[in-house]
Amino acid sequence: MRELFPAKQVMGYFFSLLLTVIALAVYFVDMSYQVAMTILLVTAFVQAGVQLVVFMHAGESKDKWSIYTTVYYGVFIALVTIFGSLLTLIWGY
Amino acid sequence: MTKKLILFSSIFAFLIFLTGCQSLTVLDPKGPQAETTADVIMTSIWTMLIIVIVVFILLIVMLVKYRARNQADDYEPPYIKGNKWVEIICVGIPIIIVIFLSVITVKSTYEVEGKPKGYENDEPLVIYAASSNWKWHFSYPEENIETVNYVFIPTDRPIEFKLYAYGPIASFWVPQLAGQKYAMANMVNTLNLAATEPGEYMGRNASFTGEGFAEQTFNVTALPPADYQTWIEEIQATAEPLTEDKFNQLLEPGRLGQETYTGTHLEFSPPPTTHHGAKESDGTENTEQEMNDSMEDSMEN
Amino acid sequence: MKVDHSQPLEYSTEQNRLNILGFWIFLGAEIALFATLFASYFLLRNGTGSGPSDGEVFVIDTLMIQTFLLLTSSFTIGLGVHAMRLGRKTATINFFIVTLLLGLGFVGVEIYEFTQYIDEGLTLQTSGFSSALFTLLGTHGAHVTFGLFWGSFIIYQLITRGLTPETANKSFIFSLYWHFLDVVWIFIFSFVYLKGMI
Amino acid sequence: MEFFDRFAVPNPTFTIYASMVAIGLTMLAILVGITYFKKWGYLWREWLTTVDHKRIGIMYLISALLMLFRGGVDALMMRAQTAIPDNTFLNAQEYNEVFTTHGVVMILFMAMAFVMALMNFVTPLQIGARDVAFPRLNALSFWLYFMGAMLFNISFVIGGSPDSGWTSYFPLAGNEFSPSVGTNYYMLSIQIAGLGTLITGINFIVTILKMRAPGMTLMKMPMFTWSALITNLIIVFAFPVLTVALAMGTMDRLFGTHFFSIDNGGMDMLWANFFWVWGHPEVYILILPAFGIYSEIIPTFARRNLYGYKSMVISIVAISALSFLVWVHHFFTMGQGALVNSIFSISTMAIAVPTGVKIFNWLLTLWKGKIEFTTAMLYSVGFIPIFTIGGVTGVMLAMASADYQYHNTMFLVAHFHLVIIPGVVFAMIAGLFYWWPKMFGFMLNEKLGKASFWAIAVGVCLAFFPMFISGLDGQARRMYTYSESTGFGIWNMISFIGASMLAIGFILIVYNIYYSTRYASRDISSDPWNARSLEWATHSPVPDYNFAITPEVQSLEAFWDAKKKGHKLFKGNYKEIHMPNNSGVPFIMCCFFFLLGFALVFSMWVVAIIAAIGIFSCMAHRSLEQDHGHHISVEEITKTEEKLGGAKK
Repeated sequence: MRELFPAKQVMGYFFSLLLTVIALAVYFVDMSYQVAMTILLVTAFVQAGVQLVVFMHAGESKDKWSIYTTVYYGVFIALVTIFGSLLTLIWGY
Repeated sequence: MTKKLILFSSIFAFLIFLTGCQSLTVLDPKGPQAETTADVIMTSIWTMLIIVIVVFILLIVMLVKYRARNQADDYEPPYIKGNKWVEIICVGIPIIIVIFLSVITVKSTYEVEGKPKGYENDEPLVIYAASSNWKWHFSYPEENIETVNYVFIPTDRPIEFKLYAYGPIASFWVPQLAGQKYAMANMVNTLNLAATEPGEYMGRNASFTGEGFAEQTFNVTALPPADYQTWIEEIQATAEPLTEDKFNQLLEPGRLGQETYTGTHLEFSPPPTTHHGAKESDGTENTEQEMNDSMEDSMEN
Repeated sequence: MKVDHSQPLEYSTEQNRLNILGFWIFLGAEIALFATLFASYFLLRNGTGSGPSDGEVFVIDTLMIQTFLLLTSSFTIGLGVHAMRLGRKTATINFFIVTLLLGLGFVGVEIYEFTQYIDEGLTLQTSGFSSALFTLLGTHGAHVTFGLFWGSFIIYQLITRGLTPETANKSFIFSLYWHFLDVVWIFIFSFVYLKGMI
Repeated sequence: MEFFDRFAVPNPTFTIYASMVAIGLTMLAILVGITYFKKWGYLWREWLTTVDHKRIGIMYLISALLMLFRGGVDALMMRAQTAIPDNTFLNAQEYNEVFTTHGVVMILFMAMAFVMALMNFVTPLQIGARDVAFPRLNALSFWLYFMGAMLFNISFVIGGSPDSGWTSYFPLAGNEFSPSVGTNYYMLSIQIAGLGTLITGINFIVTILKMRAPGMTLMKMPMFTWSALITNLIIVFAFPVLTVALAMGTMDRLFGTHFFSIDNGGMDMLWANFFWVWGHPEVYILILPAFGIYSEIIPTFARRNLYGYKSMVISIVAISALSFLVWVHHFFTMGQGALVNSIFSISTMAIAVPTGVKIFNWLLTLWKGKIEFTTAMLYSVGFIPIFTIGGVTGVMLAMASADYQYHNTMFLVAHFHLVIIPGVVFAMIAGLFYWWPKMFGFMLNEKLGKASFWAIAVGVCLAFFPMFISGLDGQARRMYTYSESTGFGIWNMISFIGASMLAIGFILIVYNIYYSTRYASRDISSDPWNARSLEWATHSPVPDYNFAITPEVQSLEAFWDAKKKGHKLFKGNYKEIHMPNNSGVPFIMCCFFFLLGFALVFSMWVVAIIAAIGIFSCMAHRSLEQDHGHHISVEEITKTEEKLGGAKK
């Protein structure tokens, strides 16, 4: 039975719950917008990283390089699309 | 031989093009904004011409000199991997050209977006220009008159066109006075221009809006300030008042001639107050606003 | 078909390795897809027209339940893949079943949440904001729902065919998909809900 | 009766009715013909169910040529209408439909298909693979594209064509201003075809990354394969944006959402924004494979290696990243401040640097070469001067302040045609002539080919150079007519003459195909051009399994070095070859996609649900099916190789 619950994954799970609780603090604790956004940004990206590495085994095969390139490129495009659009349609006036 | 043909015909075409430049609408500016864009266009044409000529000459030399027919039968082309210096030149020169053009672009873009050069301290005349299918409505809030499909402006005074649309996105364009700007239904845009010479200028919508798009044009007449004043007074004395019903009739899709009214539609059909459809900032947008401000600050510094 | 026994079952054939890399690249495309949905949500957030705004409709309770369900399901499917690598067929199947049940719970809560929104006058057609919100959440929810069906097919194949290179490969790829949906949810949780409620 | 009213064309004219009859008769003739010659079985077994990348490539090719014809006729009609002032050949509505379909068909259904055709046929051969990574998905991609294209094309006779431009800007494309179903067709057909493209993207990335012949490291890949890899990378990240934008547009039109509406908080420019977030990378999706083709053809006929291979690779990688950073230059005039415009101006101009590097590398490849002017080479060197002019005018357009004057004018039209035609169309034709013997085992006629080059090259210049002038003189694009006093007449007349020459050039190509099919010699070697890359190391036409023995690569120009330095490509003996089975599922699934699209266009929900169930059933079938492919025995390989003229060394 024990072998079915490897420490790495159990730790990963508790860590992700912890990150969620920290993120929830922005709702329950009074703080400024900047601090809240910083917390959200950090917890979200760390959380994504935990999923990627601990649960999705992104780095385990020989195609590690291709997989990480794809993910980084995707994140790059995502950030460009989101912030570029915000800059163009909202911020840049 | 064959390449030469292309070369000569394109150079020939280009010469025709250059000689014709002076008479082309965009390159015949009658105000500071259009003058800036015309200068930028000509500078870029000359710069680009250098590149084109270099490429063409290189191409012709290569094609003529290394043609199989002009070489010995037993000639075996060598294996050439590439040369660091050649590549540095191939990258370096385009970078220099791009930097040069970037500087011009940034400078001129700020220039044409701002108040017209030479009129920075004058009080601008505000005219609302609204597009509807397939007409242009011009409202003079100060003078309290409205015209359709034509607009009179005084020379030597900055004009601020407030652009918006009833319906599809249109693009307000008076090539001899300034470049284009969009007129949209959920936001008001500002276009700055000034006319230095009296005259009649072609204006049109440049952005496709459907069936009547080709005819969605208007005339801009620039008059010396005194004549302009006379015109205003004449309209105020003679034109019919614009009622809401009448305005709604004008908005019906279709074509109209030039029309004139007293009063403006701004009272009963005000221009949009949103920013691309979004309500103007509430509390949470502060940071974005600040970010925007700080970015602008850093640009200015 | 050449089977390489030195590797886990899901990587053991060339086609399996191709499938896994292909799915990762598909996930790259999914990143771009959700990024576009996020971008449109951020841009339309203030386009509330005459309808309610985000702070007025979001509720923390359902959000916490949904997040807990999905995070836990991501954990259990991770355990499922682990069990699969140990060759424990029954454990694998059980973990997969638990995962799908948690996913079903998530979808149920989401549907309940949508009905609440509609009661408050926020429908797909209310405003730019509501359209973007429902589309972002709906696309994620549709992915989860699709996953429920897909997962059921895989469980069926695990039961009938056992742990073969093929079924192991499918299960592993399904787990990638499920984790990815969890990652997307984290971003929805942070930048749609929590950002909207502060 | 009311039910059928929706299928009526809203603005019928005699020509449309005549086309309906013509289309109906052609369809009937094809069906009767296939039945009469008892070809249904052949068609089904060899083509509709095929998963062979070569056959799929050929089907893409045929579709691309068909679409070229459709888009070309549209173009001719436009140029004929504007050739003289106040012309009444077409009315405004017809003209609007024609330029809309011209744009969509040429970009999405012609150029994309052409790119896919050559990529499908050539890439696996160049890397020494037996097929792509996911052969069945490849078939699915093709049929999605094909059904999308067909759905778009039937709009002409059922329900009416889209008429709000290939960019389909909202709110013009919204229900209020485009009440006919035309724009629904636009949204759904591009959605279906786009899905196919996305799948191709994934498929080819995996193929190129994982299925290269032993010894072929990334930096030993032929340039065309490199460009295919980068192109597909762009596809994978750009097409989802289009998918979302189209889905939103569809929802706005069918379900009354407010993404792009002008009331209730919708944002009309959001469509334009997303359209170009996809649209600009799309330009590079088209042009990078073309660059790859030139990088194959120029070294072959200059008889020299490609100059600066490494910098070529770096420049396409740079282009792929930059292509995502420039989209705002398509709407500099939206009213965003000078700051935003300056940023996007500079990023746009930056693309000129890697592009310039490529141009200079091609020129330097000619240096010290021994240049042979075949048709393929003519198109390749003809590309350089015309593309340079198209390219430098692109830099001019990138300058925001000047763009305020060029935007939406004929100047812009001239620019992008002078980039896309030499950049993409020339490359595709060059590639067609170059790889034709590999595809079909005979060569296209060189004399006719050269004649077509001259007609097309001169035609392009005549058709588009005058537009620079009329644009600067104030002619906006998409105007169905203009008055005589504007003075645009002469330029548009020259344009029309150029367009007619282009048409002659394309007719010559089609005639060439017919002529060569009938008369060309079948007795050619498998390497008629004395080429340099792996695809020429196998037989022409290529056997099912591509290579009897997987080649082993030692250098960048593997085949050339095998010929010149005696590297041995094929080591060892024949072994059993594992090949994928054919499958009818992709075709059937895409028929359901067609039905789904058609039902959604006309808001026929019951049909749409049935079609959707059909699609999911196909997916379920795929999930449960066990298909391990088949093996080709050693005897069969030996027999095939002998029939094709002996084993390859």
